[in-house]
Amino acid sequence: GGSGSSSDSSSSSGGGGGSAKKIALLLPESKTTRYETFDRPLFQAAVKKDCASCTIIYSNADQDASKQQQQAEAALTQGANVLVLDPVDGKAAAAIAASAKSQGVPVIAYDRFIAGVDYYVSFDNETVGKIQAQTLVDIIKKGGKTSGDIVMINGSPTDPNAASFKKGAHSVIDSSGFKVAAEYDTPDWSPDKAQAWMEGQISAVKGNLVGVYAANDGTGGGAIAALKAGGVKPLPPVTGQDSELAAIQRILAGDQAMTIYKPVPPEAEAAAKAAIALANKQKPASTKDVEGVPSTILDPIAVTKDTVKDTIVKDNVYKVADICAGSFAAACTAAGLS
Amino acid sequence: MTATLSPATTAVLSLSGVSKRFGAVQALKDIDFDVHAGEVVALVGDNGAGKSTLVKTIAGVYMPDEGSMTFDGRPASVSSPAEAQELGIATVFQDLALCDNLDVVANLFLGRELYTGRALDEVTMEQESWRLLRQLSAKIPSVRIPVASLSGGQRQTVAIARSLLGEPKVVMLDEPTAALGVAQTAEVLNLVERLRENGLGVILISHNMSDVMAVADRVNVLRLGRNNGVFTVSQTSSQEIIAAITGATTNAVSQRAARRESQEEQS
Amino acid sequence: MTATLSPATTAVLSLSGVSKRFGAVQALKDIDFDVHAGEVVALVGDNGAGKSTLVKTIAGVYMPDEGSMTFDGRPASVSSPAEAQELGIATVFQDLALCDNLDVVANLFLGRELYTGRALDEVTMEQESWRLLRQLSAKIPSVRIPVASLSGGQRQTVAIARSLLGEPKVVMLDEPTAALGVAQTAEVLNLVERLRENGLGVILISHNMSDVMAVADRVNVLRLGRNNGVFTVSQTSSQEIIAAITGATTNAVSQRAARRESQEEQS
Amino acid sequence: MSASTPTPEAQAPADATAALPADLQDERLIASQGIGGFVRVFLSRLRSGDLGSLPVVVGLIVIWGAFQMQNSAFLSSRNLVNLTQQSAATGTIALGIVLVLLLGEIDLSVGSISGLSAAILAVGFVGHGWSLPLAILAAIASGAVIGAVYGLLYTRFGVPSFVITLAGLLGFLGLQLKVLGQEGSINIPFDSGLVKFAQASFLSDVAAYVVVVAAVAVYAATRLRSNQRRAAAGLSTTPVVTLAVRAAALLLLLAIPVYILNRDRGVSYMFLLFVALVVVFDFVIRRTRWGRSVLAIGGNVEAARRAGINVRAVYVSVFVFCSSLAALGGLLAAGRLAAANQSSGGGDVNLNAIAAAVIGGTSLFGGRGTAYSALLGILVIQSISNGLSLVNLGSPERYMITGGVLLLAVIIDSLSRRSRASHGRA
Amino acid sequence: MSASTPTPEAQAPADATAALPADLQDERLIASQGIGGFVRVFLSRLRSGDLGSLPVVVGLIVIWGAFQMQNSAFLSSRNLVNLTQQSAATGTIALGIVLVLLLGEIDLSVGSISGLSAAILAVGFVGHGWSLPLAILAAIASGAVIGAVYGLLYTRFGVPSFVITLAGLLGFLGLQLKVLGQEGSINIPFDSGLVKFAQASFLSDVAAYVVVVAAVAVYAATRLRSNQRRAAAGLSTTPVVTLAVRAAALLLLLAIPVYILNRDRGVSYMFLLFVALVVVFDFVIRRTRWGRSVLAIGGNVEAARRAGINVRAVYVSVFVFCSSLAALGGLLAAGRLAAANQSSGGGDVNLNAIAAAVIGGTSLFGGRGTAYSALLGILVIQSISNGLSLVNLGSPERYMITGGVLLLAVIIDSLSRRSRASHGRA
Ligand SMILES: Nc1ncnc2c1ncn2[C@@H]1O[C@H](COP(=O)(O)OP(=O)(O)OP(=O)(O)O)[C@@H](O)[C@H]1O
Ligand SMILES: Nc1ncnc2c1ncn2[C@@H]1O[C@H](COP(=O)(O)OP(=O)(O)OP(=O)(O)O)[C@@H](O)[C@H]1O
Ligand SMILES: [Mg+2]
Ligand SMILES: [Mg+2]
Repeated sequence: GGSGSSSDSSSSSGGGGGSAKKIALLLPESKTTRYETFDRPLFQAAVKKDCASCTIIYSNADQDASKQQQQAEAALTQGANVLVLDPVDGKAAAAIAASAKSQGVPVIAYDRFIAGVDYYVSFDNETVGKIQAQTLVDIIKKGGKTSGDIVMINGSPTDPNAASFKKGAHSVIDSSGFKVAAEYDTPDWSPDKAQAWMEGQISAVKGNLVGVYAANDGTGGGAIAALKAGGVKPLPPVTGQDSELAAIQRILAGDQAMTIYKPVPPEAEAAAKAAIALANKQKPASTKDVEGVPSTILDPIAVTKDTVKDTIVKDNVYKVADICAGSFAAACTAAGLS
Repeated sequence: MTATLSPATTAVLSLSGVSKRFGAVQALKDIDFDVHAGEVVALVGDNGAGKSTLVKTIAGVYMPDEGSMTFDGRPASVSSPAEAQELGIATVFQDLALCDNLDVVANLFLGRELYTGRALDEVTMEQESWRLLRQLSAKIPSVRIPVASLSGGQRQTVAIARSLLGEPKVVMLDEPTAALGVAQTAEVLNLVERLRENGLGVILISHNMSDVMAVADRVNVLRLGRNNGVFTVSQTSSQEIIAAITGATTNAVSQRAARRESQEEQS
Repeated sequence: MTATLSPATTAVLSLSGVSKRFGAVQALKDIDFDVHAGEVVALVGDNGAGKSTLVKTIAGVYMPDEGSMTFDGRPASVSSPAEAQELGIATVFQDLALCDNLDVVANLFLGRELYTGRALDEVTMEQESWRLLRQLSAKIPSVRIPVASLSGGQRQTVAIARSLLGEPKVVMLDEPTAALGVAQTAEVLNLVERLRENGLGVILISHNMSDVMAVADRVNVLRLGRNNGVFTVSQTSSQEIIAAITGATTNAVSQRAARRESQEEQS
Repeated sequence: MSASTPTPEAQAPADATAALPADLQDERLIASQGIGGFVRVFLSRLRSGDLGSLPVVVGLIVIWGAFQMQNSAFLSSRNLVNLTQQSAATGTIALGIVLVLLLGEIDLSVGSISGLSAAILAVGFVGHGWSLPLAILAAIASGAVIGAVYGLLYTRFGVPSFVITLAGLLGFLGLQLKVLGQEGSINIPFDSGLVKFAQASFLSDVAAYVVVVAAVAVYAATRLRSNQRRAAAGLSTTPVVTLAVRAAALLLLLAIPVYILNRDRGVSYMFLLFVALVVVFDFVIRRTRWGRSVLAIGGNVEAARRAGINVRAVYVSVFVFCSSLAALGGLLAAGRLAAANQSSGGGDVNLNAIAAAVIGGTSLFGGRGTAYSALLGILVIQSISNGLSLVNLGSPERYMITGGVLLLAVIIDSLSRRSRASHGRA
Repeated sequence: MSASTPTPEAQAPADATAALPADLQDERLIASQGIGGFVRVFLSRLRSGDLGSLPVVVGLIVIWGAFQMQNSAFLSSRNLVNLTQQSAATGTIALGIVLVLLLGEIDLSVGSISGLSAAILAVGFVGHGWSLPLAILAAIASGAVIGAVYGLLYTRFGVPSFVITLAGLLGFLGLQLKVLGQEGSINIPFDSGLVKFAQASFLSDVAAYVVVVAAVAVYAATRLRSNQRRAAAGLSTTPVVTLAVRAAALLLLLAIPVYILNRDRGVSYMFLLFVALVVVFDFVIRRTRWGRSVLAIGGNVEAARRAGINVRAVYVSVFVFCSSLAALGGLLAAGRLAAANQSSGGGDVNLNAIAAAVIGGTSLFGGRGTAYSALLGILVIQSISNGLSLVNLGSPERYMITGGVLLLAVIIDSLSRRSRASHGRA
């Protein structure tokens, strides 16, 4: 498992010199699957490949900006040569970046932008929202409807990144001809809350519901449970994000319309390369400039029933056996997975 | 016996028509009661007669449902214990009302702590505590332990000592000697007499008839929440008072006394 | 006076060398104590002498630091109140140990509730409660109100009534009449005598010498946590006992008595 | 002054009171026989603020009225069915909280335990292919084990339950993540028994009414039987008219909601399970020795110990019940969501469950409360949250209104109890 | 049997005891004069489990040792300076919690209040260009106002503080989001006074030692003065040797940490502020009438009321202090993060603050605790969190270990108190 592969930091001494570089990976939360399941092991693997002697300091901030600050301080205390920082709050992380800089430690913004850092690797959050919304609108239109109500289940009101998704999604939906009948910032990204809210909307919005924008797979799952229990037939399309296994299964079963797949391997590799370069006081290669920061920007991919095979399965994110376990076998066969 | 006659002046504290009800229980009904300066009035009655309720009503712990009160000749309405204290009413409650987590000194001076500069004057308070407790013959090993760890009688002594602080005009003692030893009881009776000599009005609740007869000037009997007679001690006997308390001339007390007498005669 | 002589059989309960210490206070030191079946032993002493501590040690509330206990001739060690009850020791504690949030019935039957089928038999328990309380002359308006709202004496009656349930061999009463009215006190003294007649061992703590002299067979005096003499009631006077309690022949009690006498002579 | 009249009141004739039942003979008691007496008692309780759970009900009605005015869909049958569904899981957890609160303790970890239980079920049932009953058993058993550990830690070491369960909150959240493992989120198939039970199982209309009638019949029979026995024991009885009125009120109280729910999907099994648990625990708390022990310990643990109650066993059993109910609640929530994931049991599940118990009227300081407070409290909380989801509001406003309405509901409750505040003793 | 010896113990000669100070004359007291007595008292307290906060300190030392073995960076000067910085904000909030807990109440909303205060500061200072003192004042004043409202609601309506502050938790989170508005996250400039104070202001080495020496001097002077006054009043005194030993111990206790911190950046102003607040509140609680009233109300509110204490005023003032300290804590946190955002004050700030107070030894049931429990408790909690961030662990493991270590720390504490459990009264 991903958690077992952490390198042993207790064996390393406090100093930062020599060839044994220390790279700190600071991830923001553990409540969505991707960070612990993908980003961390992939990043570690990528670093190990290019720099066998490098050690990795890993921390997860559980969605708490001040805890992340503390973890960054811990990393610096341990003599990290470079921080790879996926901030809980990109704006507030400027303080972390500043204190790292003051100690001469370069910072890579990972996944979310931080002003004034040395490098930036990401999928753009606003783009994610845009793709989610665009796919949703396309699917509805394909179903022959050009007007109707969409409800939006956004992310947590206390998560700064949720605002970016929301902004991107609105930029598409607001000009699509569909009406946003109601929207909801889901506290703590809680699927239960999303479910309860969706249940209310089934009563309130009634027959005119054509689609549900859900900011991630968890809230999408809650919405689908509500729609099913509420006897809404046919199910309107529901979006998602994160490519959770559960979401892929729902997509194959036809319950969920799409999810966002961020191919983490390239992102992790780019970050690892940049980190090793910066640790060795070299300049990493970049493809783009974001607000003056050399960057690698990757494109998120919309995954629908038709594209599961070419994305998730092809990149070996999940094994077909896992996806098609138990009651999902039939849906798999129908979608041409085996 | 020095039965001080109640002075003809107006009462320092006087109640009329006081009623108090708890849910379905009428605890007090139309109670009239008064006490003069320099007088010890005993308030007696059976268990649940309403004595403590009356005391708490006077002390501002309960608001009466009906009735009025005058203090020092002026109509007074006390809606909180703090107001009663300001008027000059000091009370030793039957349940003592001590803070178990605080030590003896803190309990004694609660609400009227002494200061040196900006900090509490613990030294003077401790010294004073020892003085008060010695005066009451208390056997308390240390005044720096929480009152929770004191014995029943020690706790009661602390509560009584509280009433010696300040300068009250009326002191109410609700069964002050219930848990006290013989020596301490004698000291409290001495104390009651000292208070009377100093011109205070004293309300004493007790079930001990010999104590009542020894220190009280008048005895006010409550029965099932109603007035049941006022007696002048010098002109009455404990039998009469017990009869008023129990509402019958033959009762468990007299029966027991009779039985014991006959037994002794036989043996 | 019917001074039942203590039987020559072994004691039903006997302690030897019991010591108990709280922090810096030596509450009990080398206490020997015993009570026989059909005997009333009074345990007397000044406030803080250690009477309640001794009772609680016997009742399994405290574990003694040193000393041993035999019950019914067999060595016994009680480490919890439940064990003491199983042995057959019933106790009325000085602080009553009632659950204020429960009503009178629930408190009376706490730990030995009656059942019909799968549910508590509230009807029989209520009926039985009234019977017990009447027996003690209690004046309680309702047995369905929380004991928090009872008067001090009513609460004490409830605690005493508890000890009438079950079939104990030894009953310990820690100042059972402290808050009781005259009638209720007489009933409790009757009760003590009934218990003795039924062959139980009774340990009675009281500060009231006339009650002690009236019902006790022997008097065991504690002073400052140590044994200070055992007296046979039929062969001693209260003055002697008071002297043992206060540790002096002249004391507040005798002074007060002397003063009152001289006053009466003068007047 | 000295000539006061020493005339002891003439003793009331013994026959006048002897005719009365044993519990009504005290002359200080204000008579309350018959219907008139019933009304008078009620009014006096109203004045004295001793109203049990009535004020919470009033608060609930006010909330419902306000939301209905905002959006007429609120009191629609469909939405009320939703409300019952939304209440069951957290309500079950709150029931366990009521038990620990009665002891004067607290359990902060019920959220984590419910999440862990959901994770165990999902991994066992979906991942390892256990049978559903086995998976459910395993999940609830793990809850019970956790409770037993809490109880032992509490009784052995005397660690405050606040801290034990705070440690549990963190520890079992970690375990939940660990159990969920790589996937993180696990779907429970829609056609599995659990999901069907939680989402789509409703009593038929007739069955629902049968349950109502049976409940009222049991109530009436119990009360009549008790009346008989009391009369035989010489105690006061409730007038038959009063009983009839009460039974009729109960009938209406149950039948009307059932009628409304029946116009949509009806009474769900899950909600029925929750209500049945509340009724059973109410009985257990009020009418068994164990329940009495719990109340006694909550009121005065030292008195309970001196009464010979096995205090340790009671503590352990209560923690076991609480954790098991939390585990069950987690299963219901997982069934309803048709998934278990990292945020199962997270968020405000803890706070909502505790708040429901407190709002329903259970004291945080032990010894006071009923099982029904879990039902009433969760209805208040879920009504607010459900009602707000029908009104289009931004997050800031939503939070503020939730806080405000919550406060209002409790102030209504407290206002009516205010007169009780000036309580003292002896 | 009947021939028992009625020999009252010969009265102890009055002169034997008269030589002793007034408070040591009771013959049941086990003598404890001189150094030997001091040691004996200590050992007896050790046996009886009455050790104050010593066990928490032992728990802290165990935790530190364990983490040091895992990673030698843990006890490095640099990391310890970090630890002090990390503790100050939540510690300040925990200090307020200690006050409400002493009353037997609780405040669940300190997190939200700290977040709101940070938001007000950021919007006022950065958004509206207020001066820093004005912005700070506005933020703390809003905290005070919230506390006053809590106090009034509590004293007027008798609503349990649990529910009031739960409503506040939600309501002020909403207000925080509202105040932050569209931007959501607002950076506070690095060169502003607040950020400099919270991040980069440290006492010079000399100044730190001066503070230490001054503190010890004040302690010694106070104790000597008290000794004099006690001797004059005929009360027992602490032997001068004992005082000297204690003062020396205090000196070491303060000087060693200062030495270690000075090897890195030193003692930060922010931590000094927190410690100063703890010392001041300790004095206020122990040595003023107000503090005595707080303890009395927490012990027995009815007794306090009957003693004439203005109970309502005390409640209101405590809630005001708690909310103001929470607001101050929010400012310190914002200064340290150099930003205020939607999650300021969120996460586990509430739980950490309450847990710190409880772990430090303040009772949840009122009347027992000291201001120092905020300091000790927050050090325990932050040490765990800081230590774990030096060990490479996944989230599940981190949660589990946090829970386990927390439990262990408290069990050490409770074990040593166990013998006190069998307490009863009269
Ligand atoms: N807070 C209360 N709530 C309900 N009933 C109460 C309350 N306080 C007192 N009562 C009732 O009022 C009656 C009188 O009680 P009170 O305490 O005044 O009696 P008392 O004369 O002091 O008796 P005792 O001699 O036993 O102390 C009792 O029947 C008692 O049950
Ligand atoms: N739990 C305790 N902790 C500390 N000290 C205690 C504790 N219990 C009793 N003591 C002390 O032990 C001594 C004896 O107390 P005890 O209650 O046995 O006295 P008592 O003889 O019952 O007195 P009273 O007649 O006043 O009831 C007292 O000085 C008391 O302070
Ligand atoms: Mg009374
Ligand atoms: Mg005693």
